[in-house]
Amino acid sequence: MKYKLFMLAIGVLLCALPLLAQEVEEAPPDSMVVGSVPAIPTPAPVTQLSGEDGKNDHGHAVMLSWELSADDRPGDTTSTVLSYEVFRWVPSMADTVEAVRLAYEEADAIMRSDDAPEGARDKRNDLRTRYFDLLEQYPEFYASYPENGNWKNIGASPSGSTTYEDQGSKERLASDYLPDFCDFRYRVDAVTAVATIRSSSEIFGPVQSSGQYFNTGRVPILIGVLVFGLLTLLFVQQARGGKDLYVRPLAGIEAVDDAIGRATEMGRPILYVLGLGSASDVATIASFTILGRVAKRVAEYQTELIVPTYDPIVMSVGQEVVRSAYLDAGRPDDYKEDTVYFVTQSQFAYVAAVNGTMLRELPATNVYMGKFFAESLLLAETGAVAGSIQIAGTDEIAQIPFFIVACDYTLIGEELYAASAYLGREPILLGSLKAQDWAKAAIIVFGTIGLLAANFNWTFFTELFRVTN
Amino acid sequence: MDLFEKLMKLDRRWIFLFLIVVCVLSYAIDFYVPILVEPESQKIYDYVENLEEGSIVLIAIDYDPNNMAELHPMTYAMVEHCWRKKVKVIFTSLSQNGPGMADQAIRDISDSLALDRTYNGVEFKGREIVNGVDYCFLGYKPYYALVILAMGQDFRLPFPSDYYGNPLDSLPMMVGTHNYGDVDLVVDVSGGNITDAWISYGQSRFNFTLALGLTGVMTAQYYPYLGSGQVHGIMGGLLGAAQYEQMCDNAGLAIDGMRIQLAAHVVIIFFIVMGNIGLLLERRRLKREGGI
Amino acid sequence: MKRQLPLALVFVFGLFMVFQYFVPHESSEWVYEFLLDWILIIGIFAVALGIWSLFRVAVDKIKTHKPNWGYSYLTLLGLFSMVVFGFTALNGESWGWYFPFAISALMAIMMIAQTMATTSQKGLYAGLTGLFALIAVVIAIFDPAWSFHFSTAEGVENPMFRAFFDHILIPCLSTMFALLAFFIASAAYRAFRARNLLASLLLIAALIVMLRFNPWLAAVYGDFGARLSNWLMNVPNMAAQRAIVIGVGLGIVATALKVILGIERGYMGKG
Amino acid sequence: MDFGLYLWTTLGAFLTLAIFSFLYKDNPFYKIAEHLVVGVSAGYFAVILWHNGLSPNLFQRLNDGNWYFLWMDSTAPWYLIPAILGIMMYTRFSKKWAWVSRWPMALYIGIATGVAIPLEMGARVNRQLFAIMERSIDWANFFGVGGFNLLDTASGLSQLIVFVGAMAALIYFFFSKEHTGLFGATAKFGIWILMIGFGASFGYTVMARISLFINRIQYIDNNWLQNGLNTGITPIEGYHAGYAVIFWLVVLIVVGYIIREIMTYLKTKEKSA
Repeated sequence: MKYKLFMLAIGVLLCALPLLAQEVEEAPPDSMVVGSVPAIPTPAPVTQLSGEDGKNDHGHAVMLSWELSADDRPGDTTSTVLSYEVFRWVPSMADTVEAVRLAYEEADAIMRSDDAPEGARDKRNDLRTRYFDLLEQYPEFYASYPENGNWKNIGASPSGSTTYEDQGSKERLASDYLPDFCDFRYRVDAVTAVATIRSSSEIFGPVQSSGQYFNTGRVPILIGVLVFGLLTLLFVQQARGGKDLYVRPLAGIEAVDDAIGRATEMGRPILYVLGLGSASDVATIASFTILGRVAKRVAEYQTELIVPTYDPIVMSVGQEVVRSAYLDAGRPDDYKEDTVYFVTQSQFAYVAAVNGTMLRELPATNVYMGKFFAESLLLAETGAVAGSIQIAGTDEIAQIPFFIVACDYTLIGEELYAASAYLGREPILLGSLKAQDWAKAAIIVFGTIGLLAANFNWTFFTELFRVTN
Repeated sequence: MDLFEKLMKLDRRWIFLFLIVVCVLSYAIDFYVPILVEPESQKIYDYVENLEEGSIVLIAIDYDPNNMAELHPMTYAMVEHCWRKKVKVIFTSLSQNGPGMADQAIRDISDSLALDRTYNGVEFKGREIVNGVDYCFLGYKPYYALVILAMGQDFRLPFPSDYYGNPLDSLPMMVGTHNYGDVDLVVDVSGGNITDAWISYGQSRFNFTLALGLTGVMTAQYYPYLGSGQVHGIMGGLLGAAQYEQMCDNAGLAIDGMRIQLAAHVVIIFFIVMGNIGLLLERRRLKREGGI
Repeated sequence: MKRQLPLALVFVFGLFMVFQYFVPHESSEWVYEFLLDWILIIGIFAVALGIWSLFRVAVDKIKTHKPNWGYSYLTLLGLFSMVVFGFTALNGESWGWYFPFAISALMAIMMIAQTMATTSQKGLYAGLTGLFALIAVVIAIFDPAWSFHFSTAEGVENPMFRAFFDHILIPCLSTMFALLAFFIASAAYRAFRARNLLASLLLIAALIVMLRFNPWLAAVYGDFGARLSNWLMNVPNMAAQRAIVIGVGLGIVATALKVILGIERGYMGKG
Repeated sequence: MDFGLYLWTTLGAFLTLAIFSFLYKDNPFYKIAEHLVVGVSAGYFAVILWHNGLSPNLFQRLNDGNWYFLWMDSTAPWYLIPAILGIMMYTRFSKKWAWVSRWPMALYIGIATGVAIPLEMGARVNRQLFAIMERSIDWANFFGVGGFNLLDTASGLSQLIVFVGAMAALIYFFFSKEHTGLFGATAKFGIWILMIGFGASFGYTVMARISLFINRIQYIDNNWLQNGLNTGITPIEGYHAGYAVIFWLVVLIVVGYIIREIMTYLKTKEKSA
C-alpha cells in the first residue's frame, strides 16, 4: 500500500514537474523573497549528477540522477533545501524554432477559419516545411555548446528526490517537443526557501536520447504470453488428436439448454443481453460465441430471441452471429434482422428500455453475458419480477455479487470465458481450458515459492517476475 | 397462513412502498437520530474542542461538486465548530473545483455565525467573521504534492497572496504564521487521491497532526494509517459527518440525510431478519410434517 | 474471400498488436496509435447503423401497430430533436425564427417516418414531408439569427440542446440509477436467507458490513463492528478479488489467443 | 426562478416521478419517460460522437478542418483507410454486399484482441502474481501489530489468510479436475472465501445506493417544490417541503388512478363497439 502510494505520488510529481517549470518561470524569483524569513546559508550543491537515455521508451527523454545535497536531510526539519531545479543548455536557435512553430500554428488557425484568405494554405505549408527543416538541424545547434545558447530551467523536483526525467513530447508539432540524438548538457541547482540562495552542481553531458526497439522491462509478460500460447496450442492439438478431456460440470451452463427448452414449452421469448462492453472487450467476444450457440438452439426450437444492444458494432457482429446460427440450423428464412437491435449508448437509458421490454414481453429466460456495471442489479431484479429464469456471467468483479444474489445461475469471472468452450463441447475449444488450468497451477506453485522466497529474502526469484514500465 | 408465511411470499412492491413511505416520512419529519460516535471521529472533535482560543486549523477543501453531498456537511460542521470556539481557520484548495466549494462554505457559515446559538448547553453570541482575522483562504494551486511540500516551508511560497488578492502579510492572522509548525491541526476533506499526498508528503515529512474527511467508499482504504498513527482521526462519508454534527450539537445536512439512511437501513435489515425467521419456521414445520 | 480473408485479417493485425507491445520505438507507437484510431473511426461510423436500427424498429412498431406503438413517436421525436439542436446554434442572443425552423424540420423528419410507416396514405405524408422540408429550408436560408455547425461543436452549447440534457436526460438517468436503492433492498430480502452454508456466508458477511454503517445498530457493537467490516473488506474480499482477477486475466488471454489463431470463430457465427 | 426554467424543472420532476412509478408496475408514465429518454440519449450520443470523435479524429485530419478542401491536400491522407473501412460498414444495408462489412469488423476484433493479450497478461496475471510474492509474511506480528489483535489487516495472520484464500479460490476455478478429496476440500474453502468477499462487497454498496435515492428526494424538493411553490425561501432554512412531497405524491396517485379508470372505460367501450 505504502509502496503504491509512493509510486503514485512520484508519478504525479513527474507528470506535474514540466508544467511547474513554466509556473516557476512566470513568477520572477524576487516575489518569493519574504522579508520575515531569516537569512539562510548557501546550501551545499548536489553531487554525482549523471544522466542517461530513458530506458525502454520511445525516446525524447533523459533520466537524470544525483546525490542529495548535504543540506537536504529527509525527516530533518532544519534542512534548508526545498527543491531542486533542473537546467538544460538550450541553443539560442531554439527560440527561432519556437517562433516558426507559433507562426505555423497561427497560419494553420487562419487557414481553418471560415473566412480564410487566398493563399492561406500555401503560407501554412511553407511554414510547416521550414519548421521541419529547422528540427532536422537540432543536433548541430546542440553541438555548438557552449556557444550560442544558455541555460534554461526545465523543471523542478521536491527535496528528498534524487531523480528527474527530462521528458518531452514525441509530437514534432507540440510545444514541448524534445529532439532525439542531440548532445544535451544538464545542471541541477539546490534551491532554498529564498529562490536566490542556491548552489549549482557540476555540468553533466553530453547525453543523447533515443528510442529502443525492445522493452526489456516487459520480458516476463512476453514469456508469459509465449508459454501460455504454446500450452494452448499444445492442448488444442492434443484435443484435435482425439484425446478425451474431462471437464467438470458447471451448473450455469447446463441451465442454458434447459432454459431454451422451457421457453419453447411456455411459448415465451428468450432475452439475451450482451452487456455494456464494446466489441473490443474480450468478455463481449466470449459472449458472442455463447449467443451463437443459444441462437442455433433457438432456431431449432423455433423460439423467439430478443437481443437489445448497447453498442452499434456489437449490434452488427451480433446480427452476423445470429444470422449464421439460423443458417446452420437450416432455417435461414426464420431469421429477422430486428432480432438484434440497437437501443442507445447511454447506460441507464439502455436499462430503462430493456427493463420495459422485460415486463412487456415476459421472456421465459434472461441471459446476461459480458461486461456489466451498475445496471446489473437493475436488470436482474426486473427479470426476477417478470418471473424469468436468469443466467448471468460477467468478469466485472464489483457486479458479480449482485448477479449471485438476483440470478438463478451465475458464471463467476473466468467461468464466462470457459462457457463458450463448454457449450460447444468441441474438443478443440476444451483444449484451451486445460491450458488455463496448467497456468493456474503454475501460478499457485510460483506464488508459494515466491512467498517463501520473500520470507527468506531470496530477492532474485521475486525479481524474475517484476514488470517495469 | 400465519404472518411469517405471508412474509415469505411478500410481493416486493410492499417493500418498495414501505421503503418510500419510510424514507419520505423520515425526510419530512424532523426526528432525533441517536448517532453513536465512533472513536475515529471523536478524536478529531476532541482535538478541536481542546484547542485554545486563537489557535489555527488548516482545512484543505480538496473535493468537487461530485462529492459535495458527503463532504460538504463535514466542512460546515468543522468550520462552525472552530469559529464558535474562536479558532482561526486557514483554507486551501488543491482540487480544481475546490475554491467554489470553499467560497460557498465560507459565506454560508459566516451567515450562520452572525446568529446567537446554543450548542451543547453553551451559549455562543453571534459575531461577524472577518477575513484575515478569523480565516484566510489561500486559494487553489495546481500540482498538489509540490504545494504541500512548499507549504511546509512557508505558506507564502505557493501562495504569496490569498484567494482575494491580499498579500498574506497584510492579514493579521497570518503575521507570524509561516508553516505547518504554526498550525495546530491539518484537516484534509477530500474525495480523491490528494489524501495520499497529504499523508506521504505532508504528514510523514513535517509531522503535523492530520485528520481526514473522506467519502464513504474511500474510508476502508485509509484505516491502516489510523493504526500506524499517521492519521489522528477519520470522518467517513455521511455517517462521519453526522457524527461530527452530533458531537457539535449542530444538526445539519448530514443528520438530515442520516435520518433517511437510517430508516432505509432499518427497513432492509428488518426484512432480511423476517425472511430468515420465516425460513426457520418453515423448515421446522416441514420437519414436523415429515416426522408425522 | 468471404470467410477466409476476415480470419486472416484478425490473425495478422492481432499478432502485430501483440508484439507491438514489446517494441517501444516511435515507429511502432505510430502504427499502434494509427490502428487504435481505426477502431475508433469504424466504431463511430457504425453509430449510423445503430441509429438506423433504432429508427427502423420504431417505424416498424408504428407500421404493424405492435403493443405500445404510440410511444415510438416519442423516441423518434427525442432522437431527432437532439440531432437538430446538436448541429445548429444561435449566432447571438436573439432566437429569430429558430423555433419555427426546428419544429418544421422535426415535422419533416417525422413525416418521413410516417410515410414509411403508413400503408394507405403514403402520398399525403410524402407531400407533408415536402411541405415541412420546404418551410425549414426557406427559414434556414433567410434567417440570420442562427446557423448550422457541422465541423465545429457550437451545437453542443445550443440552449435547447443543454435544456434537453439537463432536464430530460439527467433526471431520467439519475432516477434510473436511484432505483437501485429499492432493488438492492428487494434483492437482499429475497436472497439473504440462510438456505445453505454458502448463502449463510454471503448473508453474514453482508450484514456485518451493512450494520457497520447503521448509526443505531452500531451502538451494539461499536468500534468492533467497524474493525470487523474493515477486516472483511481488506482480507477475505481481497483474497477473492485476487483469485478472480488472475482467473479472468487467464480467461481473457486464452480467449483472445483462440480468436487470433482462428480457433474460436464464434464472433463470426462459426463456432 | 423564471417561468421557462420552472417549466423545464417541472418536466424533470415529472420524469423523475414517472420513472419511480416503475417500482409499482409498468405504466403509461414510465413508458413515456422510457421512450423519450431512449430517443434523447441516442441523439445526444450521436451528436457528441460526431463533434468529439469523428470531427477531430477524421475530418480535421483529412481536410484540415475546412470542409471545402476535402482530403486532397491533407497532411495525413492515410486517414482515408479508416474512413473507407467505416464506409464499408454501410454495406450492411445491402443483402448482396453485406459480407464486405465483415472486413472492418474483423479488423476491429483483431486489433482489440491483439491489444488485450499482453495488456491483460501484464496487468492481471503478472501484476497479481508479483503482488503475492512481494511482501513477506510479518512473522514478528503474526497475531496483530503490537499485541493480540486478530482484526488487524496488517498482521501476519491476515496476510496468510489473503494468500491461502486466493490460492484456494484459484483452485475452485480449475475446470479439468474433479473436485474430490483434498483438492475438492480446498476448492470448497475457495468458494467460501469468494462468498464472504461477495457478501462484504454487497453490504458495502448498500449505503451508497441509498444515498442516490436521498439525492433524488432532495432534487425534487429543492429544485422543484421549494422553488416552484415558495419562491424566495432557501432550501435549508425553515420550510420543510417534505410535506409537499407527500402532497404531490398523493396528487399523482389520484391523477394516475383517474387516468387509469378513463383508459379502462375507453377500452371496454372499444370492445363493445
